[in-house]
Amino acid sequence: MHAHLPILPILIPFAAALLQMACPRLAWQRAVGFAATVLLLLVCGWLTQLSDDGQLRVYALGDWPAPFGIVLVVDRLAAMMSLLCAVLGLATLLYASAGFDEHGQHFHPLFQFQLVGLCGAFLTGDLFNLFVFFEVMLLASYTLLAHGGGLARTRAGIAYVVLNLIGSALFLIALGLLYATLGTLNLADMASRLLGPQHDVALSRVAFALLIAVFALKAGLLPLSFWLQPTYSAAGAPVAALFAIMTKVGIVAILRVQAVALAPAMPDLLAGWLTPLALATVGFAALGTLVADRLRALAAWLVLLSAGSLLLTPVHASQQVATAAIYYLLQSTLTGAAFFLVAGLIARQRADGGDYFRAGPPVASWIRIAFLVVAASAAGLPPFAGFVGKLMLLTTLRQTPAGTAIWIVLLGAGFLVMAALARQGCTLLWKPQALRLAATPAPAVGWQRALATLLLVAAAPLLAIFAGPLSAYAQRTASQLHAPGAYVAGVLGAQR
Amino acid sequence: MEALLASAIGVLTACGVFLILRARTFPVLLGLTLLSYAVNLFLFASGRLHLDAPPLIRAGASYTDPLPQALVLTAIVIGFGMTGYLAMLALRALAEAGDDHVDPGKDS
Amino acid sequence: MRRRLLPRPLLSLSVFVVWALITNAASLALLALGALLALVIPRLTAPFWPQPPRLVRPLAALRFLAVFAFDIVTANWRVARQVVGPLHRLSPAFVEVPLELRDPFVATLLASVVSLTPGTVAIDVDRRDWILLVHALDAPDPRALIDEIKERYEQPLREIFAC
Amino acid sequence: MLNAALEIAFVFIAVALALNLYRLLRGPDLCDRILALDTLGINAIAMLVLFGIRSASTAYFEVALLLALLGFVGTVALCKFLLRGDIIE
Amino acid sequence: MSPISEATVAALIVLGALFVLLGSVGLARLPDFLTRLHGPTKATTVGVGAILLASAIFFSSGGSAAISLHELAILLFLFITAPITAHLLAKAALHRQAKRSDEADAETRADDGRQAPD
Amino acid sequence: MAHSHDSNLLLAAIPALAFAGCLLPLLLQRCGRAVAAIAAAAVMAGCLGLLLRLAAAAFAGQTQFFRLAWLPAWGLDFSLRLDGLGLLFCLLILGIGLLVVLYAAWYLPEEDRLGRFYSILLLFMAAMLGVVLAENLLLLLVFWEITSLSSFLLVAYRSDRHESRISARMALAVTGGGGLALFAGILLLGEIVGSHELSAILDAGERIRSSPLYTPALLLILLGAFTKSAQFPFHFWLPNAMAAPTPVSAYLHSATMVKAGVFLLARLYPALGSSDLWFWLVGGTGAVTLVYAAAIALFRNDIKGLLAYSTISHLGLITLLFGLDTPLSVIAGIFHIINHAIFKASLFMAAGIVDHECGTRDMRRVNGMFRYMPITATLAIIAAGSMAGVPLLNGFLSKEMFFAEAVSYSEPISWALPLLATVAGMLAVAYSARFVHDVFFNGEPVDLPRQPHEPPRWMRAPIELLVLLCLLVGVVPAWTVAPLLDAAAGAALQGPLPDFHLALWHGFNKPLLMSLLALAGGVLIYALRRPLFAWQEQLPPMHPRTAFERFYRLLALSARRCVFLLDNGSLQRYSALLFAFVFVLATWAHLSGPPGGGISVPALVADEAAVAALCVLLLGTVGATALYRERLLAVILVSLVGLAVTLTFIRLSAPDLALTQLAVEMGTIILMLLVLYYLPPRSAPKSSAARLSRDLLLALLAGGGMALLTLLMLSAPAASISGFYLQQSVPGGGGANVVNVILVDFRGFDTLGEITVLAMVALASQALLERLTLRSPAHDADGRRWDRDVHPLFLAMLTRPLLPLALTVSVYIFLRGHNVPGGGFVAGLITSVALVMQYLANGIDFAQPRLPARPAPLLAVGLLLAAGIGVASWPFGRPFLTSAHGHVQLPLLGDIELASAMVFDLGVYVVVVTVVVTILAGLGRLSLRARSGNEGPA
Ligand code: NA
Ligand code: NA
Repeated sequence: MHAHLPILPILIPFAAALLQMACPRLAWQRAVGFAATVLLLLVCGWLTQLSDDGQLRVYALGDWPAPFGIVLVVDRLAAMMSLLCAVLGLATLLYASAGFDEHGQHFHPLFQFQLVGLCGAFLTGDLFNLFVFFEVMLLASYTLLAHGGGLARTRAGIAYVVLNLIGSALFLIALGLLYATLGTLNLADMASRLLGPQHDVALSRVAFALLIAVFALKAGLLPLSFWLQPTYSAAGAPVAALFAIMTKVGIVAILRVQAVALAPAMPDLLAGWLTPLALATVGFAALGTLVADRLRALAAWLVLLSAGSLLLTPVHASQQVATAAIYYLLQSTLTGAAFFLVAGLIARQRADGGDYFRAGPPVASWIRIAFLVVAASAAGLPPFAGFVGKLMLLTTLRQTPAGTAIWIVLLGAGFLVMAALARQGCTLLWKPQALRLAATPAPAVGWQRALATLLLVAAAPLLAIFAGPLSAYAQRTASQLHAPGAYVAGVLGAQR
Repeated sequence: MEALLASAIGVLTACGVFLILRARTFPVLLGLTLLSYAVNLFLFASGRLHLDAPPLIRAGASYTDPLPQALVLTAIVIGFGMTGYLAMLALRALAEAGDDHVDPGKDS
Repeated sequence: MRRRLLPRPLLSLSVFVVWALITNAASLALLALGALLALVIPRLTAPFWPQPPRLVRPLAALRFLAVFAFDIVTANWRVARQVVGPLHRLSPAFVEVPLELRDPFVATLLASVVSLTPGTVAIDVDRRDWILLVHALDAPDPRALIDEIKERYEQPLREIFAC
Repeated sequence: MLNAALEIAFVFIAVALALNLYRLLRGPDLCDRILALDTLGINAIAMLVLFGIRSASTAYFEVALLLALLGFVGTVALCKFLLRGDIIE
Repeated sequence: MSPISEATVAALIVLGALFVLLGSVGLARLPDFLTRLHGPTKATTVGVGAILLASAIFFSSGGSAAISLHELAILLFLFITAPITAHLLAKAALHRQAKRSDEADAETRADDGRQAPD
Repeated sequence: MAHSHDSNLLLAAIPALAFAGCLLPLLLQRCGRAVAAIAAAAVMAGCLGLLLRLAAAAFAGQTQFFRLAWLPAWGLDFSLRLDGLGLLFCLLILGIGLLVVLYAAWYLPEEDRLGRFYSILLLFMAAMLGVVLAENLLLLLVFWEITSLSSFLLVAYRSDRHESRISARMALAVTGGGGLALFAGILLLGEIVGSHELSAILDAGERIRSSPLYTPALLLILLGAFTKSAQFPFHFWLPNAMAAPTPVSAYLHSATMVKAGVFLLARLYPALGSSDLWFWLVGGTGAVTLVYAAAIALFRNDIKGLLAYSTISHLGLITLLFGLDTPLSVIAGIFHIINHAIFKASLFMAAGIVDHECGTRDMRRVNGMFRYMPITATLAIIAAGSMAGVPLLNGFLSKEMFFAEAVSYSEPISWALPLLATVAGMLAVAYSARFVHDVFFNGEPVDLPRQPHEPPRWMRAPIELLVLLCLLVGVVPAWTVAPLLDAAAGAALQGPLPDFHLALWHGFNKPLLMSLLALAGGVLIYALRRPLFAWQEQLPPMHPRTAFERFYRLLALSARRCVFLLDNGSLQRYSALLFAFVFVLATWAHLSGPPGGGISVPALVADEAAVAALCVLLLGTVGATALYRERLLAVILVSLVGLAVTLTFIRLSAPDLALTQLAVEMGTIILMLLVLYYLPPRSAPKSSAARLSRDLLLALLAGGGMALLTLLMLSAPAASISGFYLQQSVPGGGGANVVNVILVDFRGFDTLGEITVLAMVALASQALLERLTLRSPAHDADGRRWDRDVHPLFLAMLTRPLLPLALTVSVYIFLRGHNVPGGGFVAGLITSVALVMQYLANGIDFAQPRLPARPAPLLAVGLLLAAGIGVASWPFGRPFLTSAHGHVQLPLLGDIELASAMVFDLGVYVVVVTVVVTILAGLGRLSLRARSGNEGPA
């Protein structure tokens, strides 16, 4: 089993989905889902621990060596992202199992397939296989988005699907061009061929530009990100929480491609355009937080904001920047997810009022505290993880050419977000209803929802408290990421 | 032949893009179909063009590049699934909204 | 026994023949597999064919096929000339052929034969009065056409399938 | 001899395809267009078989078979749509 | 390949292609839908049949001793499906023509705010 | 995590106890108010006890440290320091904190259980202790922002009141925003010095001042300090924060939080001070604030409003003193911090008592209180005297020092400073006089909600203590405050103290003259109050709260405009931007790199068939696009295009692709027709010319770009890994059809993903179409009624033999797929199209019962076959999806080739069949519901 560890994060949820499809009883599906997700968490934890030895673990599917067969490549980044995915999966599954999963068919298998797609996307070392996992991930997400019904979800779904289908088309075009110029699909192989003489550099540039555009579409870069906000704010709370990691797939892909292939061969490809657009994304999202009319929409804007902040990082092939990016990624994913779950709880407690920013019945005080924590973290206020992430980003990006602009935008955005959160939080949690209706008790939260929410909310202080070891881990991860030679040699080792 | 294929891909793309930019679900569906034809042909062409050289191993034959074909096959299948998905989504929107506009709405 | 093993012999035969054709009957192993398919597939698909007609006279069927093949060739030649010839000489017409057979599948076979024979297209069958509606490309004498269809095709089919 | 025959045949088929296309674009009715499409498919079978003969390759066979077996499905669906709107009811 | 079989193949090919062409000529040339229907569904079937036969002979008389019959399967399927398409096309055409005769009637029925496609 | 040897654990215990203790009142509140209050007081007392154990060294001028690594790589560590300045502030925070706890227990209404209040108050206190004890500036910022957050919660304590919420938000916006600036400033400072530790920063004054980053760093840090200390023009939040309960005002808004800003000035003075910029910015801001706020204070009718503006004015004074940039002025500033904290806290508490007893704080209604609460009044009058700078009281001493500094300051504004000081002093006397006269005298109260009398004994006790301090410090400063002041000033100056002398009497000198002038002038101004008030009435009213609200609304509105400018909710816009962006990016990427190879196509001869196929393709594509409004025609043309693509594939040596494309084509047509049936016949109105030309332009660019890219791609040199597949297909994969071997073996993992996608589409079809009802059109797009013949006979009959025959063909395609074109996918599509034909010909009522009812288990079986055979290689020590193949010799039948990949392919087959049938049947079932929905039970 030890030898097959790298594929288990894909196979465990896959097997769970099959078991769930075999029997539609909800109790069974929940039990299988839990068991599998806990197992996934353990396996990913183990994998993360193992991979911390700095070795690249390459799993050649079908026993065909890279670049001919598909390989899974586990380094610290891949293992960490899988673990993050498992953590998020467990919390959101717990939340969804309190009743959200009853609102339509096949929630559980689709949820597991979503995990399959996410883990696969993080682990694979083959770009076409990445396309396939993107599709797995997207299709699962399309349907999870629609879960529970409602026109808003369907409408958002259409835009989401259409734009991502265009994205898929672009992905294929990029892959075609890459194969035509470099003659391979394996990222490591591409990286090594890029340094050779035998290819059309101009075309390779176009290919990688298109590839980055596709990843940027998933990551939420400004002119490509309009699907994100309506989609995330329409989705049900646990689904949106799980989606918090989806933009990160694009970002991790950009970080990876940049570090492995672009930085050594065409370091200027991302320069000049990615940073201004990422800044525009941050600004746009910050303005969006002022426009949001409900907490979930606000949370969606915050996801976009963190995506924009993260997209400031790939252009710099520096370990320091990547360290900041990795920490920020961790904290923003968990905080973003927690935000959606808290929004879900608030909407639930306020019944008719939902999470719209208007007066409504009061919510339990622990939920208010949870809101305070995630809101403070999202706004980058200390002592939570959001602050540490922002500190790292600001410190490291200060040295870059656009440092001043980045500071102005990030700090300004932080201010707007704080203003918006303070205002809307006040209205949502404190503004008393003018007309007190006959006091009906607030709907029960349920232990699963409470536990799931607290699990994710706790990340905000915990990630801050353990910022030292975490940033050291991020540092190790970044140094491994920015050692393209070792990556290429590790993947193609058997060949060359 | 190459020029012909290139122009076919170009026309398919242009028409696909134009249709995707329409405001109703049906032309968008058509447009995505056309675009996926274009993309499949493009991906296919990445293995370069060869006549009468199918990648079926026989004695003394020459072969075209099989890998892009396998990729296109996967792409066709996934594209079919996605078309089906979008079609169902369009019907769902129609049932819920009573029209076939594609806009996600301004106040979501 | 035979009925249990081969509930639909005609269909099994067809499956086997088609298998043999598409595989070019290249090896014994393939033929054995064909036999297996001939056993399995009709059973598997039986629910989709509730009341199949029963082939009663196989020899008559063979003769019918020969007639049919001959008709196709001759009629094709005729229609080919009509198509390139002057069009105003054509006298297209709808023809209603009253049927005596009552089996819908056999009626469909008849219609297929009519359609495949050049110059005529079976458009529909009235299932209440069992009248076959045929469109002919050039039928100056509809009566003759009706007789020809009934004589050359319907009669043999009724014999073959005993209906 | 065979090559000459093939050349002639290809020309015939090409003209036939052009005529089908003419009918498809011309109409006037949707039925005409569907018929033209159907014919186009059948003529394509002929062309595929001729290709097979020309290149002495059996690689074209499966496509031709499939076209013969499934080519009518589109026509049937389109006609059913004209007749009933609902094709699966 | 023997000259006789080559000649047969050549003749069948030309004949088949000719019938294919004639069928399409009929499709293009005949005056109304139902007559046009006769062209392709007939001539094409036989035309394709001849070409398939040619192929069968061609591949059967190749270097290897194997016979090639799978072309006949194609023919079989064409023969099963061609009547269906003819049947449905004819029905559809009749259905649509029937409407033409009482167009005015239909217009009054189509009263739910339908617009002509623009 | 380790702390260095010079690290004092006791020091860390102070904030640790404070933070840990802040949960205590909340946990204990169910035991009663008193317990909560005692718990809060106990925490503070505990901290105070710890502090006193460390005090001796601090008094002796030693600095004690505690260091704990937190995020050392990024300059954030948990390091604390205790020196004189920190000690002074800690004493203020804890001492006044204890009094406020006592006071609040009496002040807050009985029904309040106080747990929440004390907890937040303790949280605030802990954060304040952190601010003043921080050695690491980033850690200081952490605590700084916690004070903002907790003060937000305290101001909004009565959260059901609109004005509380707005005031709290306003305070947060200003102080939190300032915190962001401070954050940036600290980071810059750290960048200059290379460390965020104060020890390093305080030693690097010269380096800092000569750095090009000095100006931005100073500006940003001052922004943080000024917002926190309510300096003009950021002062407006403080008067509004008076919406907080009075104990909060007494604590936060007089003694502690607002002092954090001036604390920061004192703390960083050695690093940032001693420059012209510092002088003008700090001194100027302080001076303006001093006078401006004093003038406003006079006109406030709300007692707390008056005190708030007075606070702002005094903070301005302290700021001005730091700005004057001399050692003595810094000492005066620190002294005034102490004095102001003492007298202002007592004044706020007194105002609270008046409010508590009268039910209002409006000085136009509250009059003559001296008669009702003589003791409280006496105490308040003494404290107000201190505020006015009356001799014998502590306020007088620091004001004297200020005057002395103002007089002795020579350059560059020698005459202006004494004048300003005197005017400010007059105004302070005037508003103090107003406070005393208007509240405690000035006739009878007007229309009070309650009958006022002396407050409970213990509520007054804190004030008594503070007023006693005012007197003690005022009369015998050298015995009371001097050691503390020395220690604090020493720490602030980071060097030897200048010679100064704390005493009541310095002789008859200029400062004393100015004091007398100020007293006389102030009384005069108050005497002339009527015309002044009348004049003030005419001024346009200022409501920072509504202005803030308006500002926020304006901000939100412009944000909305900006957002909608880009994102108008239209998918077409999104798609257009996407296409445009990608086009520009790709063009840029191509042009910005080294020149490419250009177009040199190795022209392959285009034979007539290829030309024909591509012409058909072009015609169909353009036709479908031009005629997309004629929807059915468009479907026909698109399927024509599909046919042409099929032919292209086959011509270009891709028979497998042709097969797949063809089979998929059938599914696509059926799918489109199923959708088309329900779509409203009405098409969208014609697009505007501008839109049309935009779309056409994008389409042309995209199309042209792709065509060009194709040509460039085909011209590029080719060198790919495909040789491996051709070479290994037969020996390694056991199949001659390389494409199929790639699909089921070399890249079987892709295929597994692909069928997973398909299976999900099937699941989605059930999830999406569940309970969906649509309107069934009664006639076609031309208004024709539907034909009555539901299931045309010939079709129904002929599909019956077709199904078994099609199955036979799919078995063939499946089995042979490893060697000739075909495989599980195409076989599956053939089977499923044949099954769908059953639906088409015989209807759903016929077909549905004959097929498995639930597709999900079947999908699971298919996926299990594919993945299971993959796992089967594990026992052999091979990775997932490793294939095996071999030959079996059977009697009679001869050589049979078997490959594990076939099981994989079987999984593909099962999934494909299930998926296609599920989707199409699912769509078909819609009409059943639609019909019953439309016509009822017909
Ligand atoms: Na008064
Ligand atoms: Na239907």
